[in-house]
Amino acid sequence: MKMRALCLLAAMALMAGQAPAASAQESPGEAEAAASVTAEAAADAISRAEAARRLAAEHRAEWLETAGLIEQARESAALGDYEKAMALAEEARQQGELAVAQAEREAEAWQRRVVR
Amino acid sequence: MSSAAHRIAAVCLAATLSLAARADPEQDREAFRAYFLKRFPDVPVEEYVNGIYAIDPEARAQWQDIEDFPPYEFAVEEGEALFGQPFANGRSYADCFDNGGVGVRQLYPRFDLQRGEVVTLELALNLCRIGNGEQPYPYEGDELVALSAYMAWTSRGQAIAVEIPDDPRALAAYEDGKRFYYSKRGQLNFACSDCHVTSAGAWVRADHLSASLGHPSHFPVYRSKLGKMISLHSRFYGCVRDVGAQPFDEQSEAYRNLEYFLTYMSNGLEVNGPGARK
Amino acid sequence: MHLSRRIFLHGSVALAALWAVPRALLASAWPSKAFAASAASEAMTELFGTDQATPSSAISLTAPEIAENGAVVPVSVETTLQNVQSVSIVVEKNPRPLAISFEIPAGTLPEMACRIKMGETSQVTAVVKTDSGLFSASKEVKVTIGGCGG
Amino acid sequence: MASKIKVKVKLNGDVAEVKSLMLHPMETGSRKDPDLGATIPAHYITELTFLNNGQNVMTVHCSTAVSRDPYFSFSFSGAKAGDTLAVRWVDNLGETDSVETVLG
Repeated sequence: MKMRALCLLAAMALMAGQAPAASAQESPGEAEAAASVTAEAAADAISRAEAARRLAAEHRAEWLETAGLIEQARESAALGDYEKAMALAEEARQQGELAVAQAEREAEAWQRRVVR
Repeated sequence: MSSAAHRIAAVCLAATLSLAARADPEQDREAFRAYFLKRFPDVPVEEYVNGIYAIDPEARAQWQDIEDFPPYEFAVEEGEALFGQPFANGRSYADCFDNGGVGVRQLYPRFDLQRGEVVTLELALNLCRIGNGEQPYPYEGDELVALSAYMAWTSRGQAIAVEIPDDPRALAAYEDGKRFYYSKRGQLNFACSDCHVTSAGAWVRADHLSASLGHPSHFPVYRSKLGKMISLHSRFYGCVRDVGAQPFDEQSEAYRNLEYFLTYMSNGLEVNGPGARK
Repeated sequence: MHLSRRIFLHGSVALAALWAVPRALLASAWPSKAFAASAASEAMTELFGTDQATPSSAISLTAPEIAENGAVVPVSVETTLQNVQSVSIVVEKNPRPLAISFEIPAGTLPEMACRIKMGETSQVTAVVKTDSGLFSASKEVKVTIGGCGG
Repeated sequence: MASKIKVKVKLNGDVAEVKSLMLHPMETGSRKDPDLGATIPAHYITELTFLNNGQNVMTVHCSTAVSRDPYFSFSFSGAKAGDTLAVRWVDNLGETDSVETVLG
């Protein structure tokens, strides 16, 4: 909360001119996600999100909120709100994928920052 | 070439290679130190063990006021009592450490050739317990942090002397910590170095970012914000969380290797733990 | 190795008798109404019967310009005023402005220090009560929102 | 249980400079438990007393605005080596802690 706001500010201040990690705001498909999201579709989205999260964790790159989003998605699904579950799972999946992409970038990029 | 010459050449080559590999962390350390000395020309090198208070005079006065009678004195006392308590088998922590565990903080973390991994002071304490038939302490608990506060206290003034033995596994652990330190992570896409090298001294809201040189010298610290002592790994946990990444557990391999690298960077500076921080 | 001088701690059994000294001989009771007051003037009135204190250059109030940490703000007060009976610290913008009150018996010097909490930037006032009235010194202490800390 | 009050005294002639630090949460009563979300009840030292050889040398009245693990310092005259300085606090829940220190 306070810390997130702080760190976002810090991110803007420090990283001016650099591309920040892509935000997970826009999830394609969310807009047109019809009211008719099925339980199966939601469950499928959740398992894809979980797979993406696990891959990120294997890269030691998992983001802070991903597991929480998946948890919320599960809760929504359990309450029958598949639309919400789908949206949350999609966001989590994107976070997982972005984290993996970040780790792959960093596999080489970190060396540029070493103090020499 | 004669076979003797071959032999000599081979020995020289091997020596050079081994030197090159071993000189690497040392070159890193020199460059790391030189970076901060150039960045903050008015700050004497021995001041870096004071963290942010080395470079923020306004905060420093208030910190000195607290250091005048610091809350960590209770933890040192508690740690001393725990340290002196024998195990059920009659042995004690003193039997597990060089010099009876007094004045040895500066040697940690060390690379344990038998275990093939970095052993931090906290891990060494728990290994000592396990080796003597006791349950290990939880890393988030108060006991290890009190023990480490006491051991740091008895080591105040000793120069940090982390060694990287001539073993590829040790160098790999160092390299892993170094990579962790310089890699961006989390939703905010920050590396440790983004804040504590590139932006050291810059503002984060109303705080200044501390320099990494000297970072591990003063742990564990009493954080007045939390009203308790925390370990270096708990601080790592907080930093990783703050950049929006899923933190690792205290004493995970990732953090032990990070501590190995980070402490090596501060070799030569004095141990001044435990410390007081906001 | 430099271990601190250890203060030898005696058991507190023998102390019980000491604490039995009638309270009236010690100091006034804890001023609950003054501490509960939500405005500085109200706290003053509860504590002293008036919210008027004369600003005095004989009081030296030391507090940081910018608090490094609002949870731990070092404050110290010293005065050359004579016959001081109490020194109180009032933080105007705190939800309950009266922070602390030192009751000073004869023989105790009017110089003290403590660490207090401040919720936001505020005027901090030391109120010194002597046998000839109420005197004060104030200073603004800025409280900012911390970063990652530590 | 050992006392959670620490006292350091420096004698300058007959003036004793007293510094004391004690462990206490000093809960304001308005803070929420970060895990449970429930409000943590107020728990704070209300009164702190210093007696030198049985004679009151300082009484401090505290509110919740005194920092956690409180620190106080003050000086009094008429002290000499061998005097016994006793410190005691009582909090809003009626708990107490005390310690004695011999000046020297």
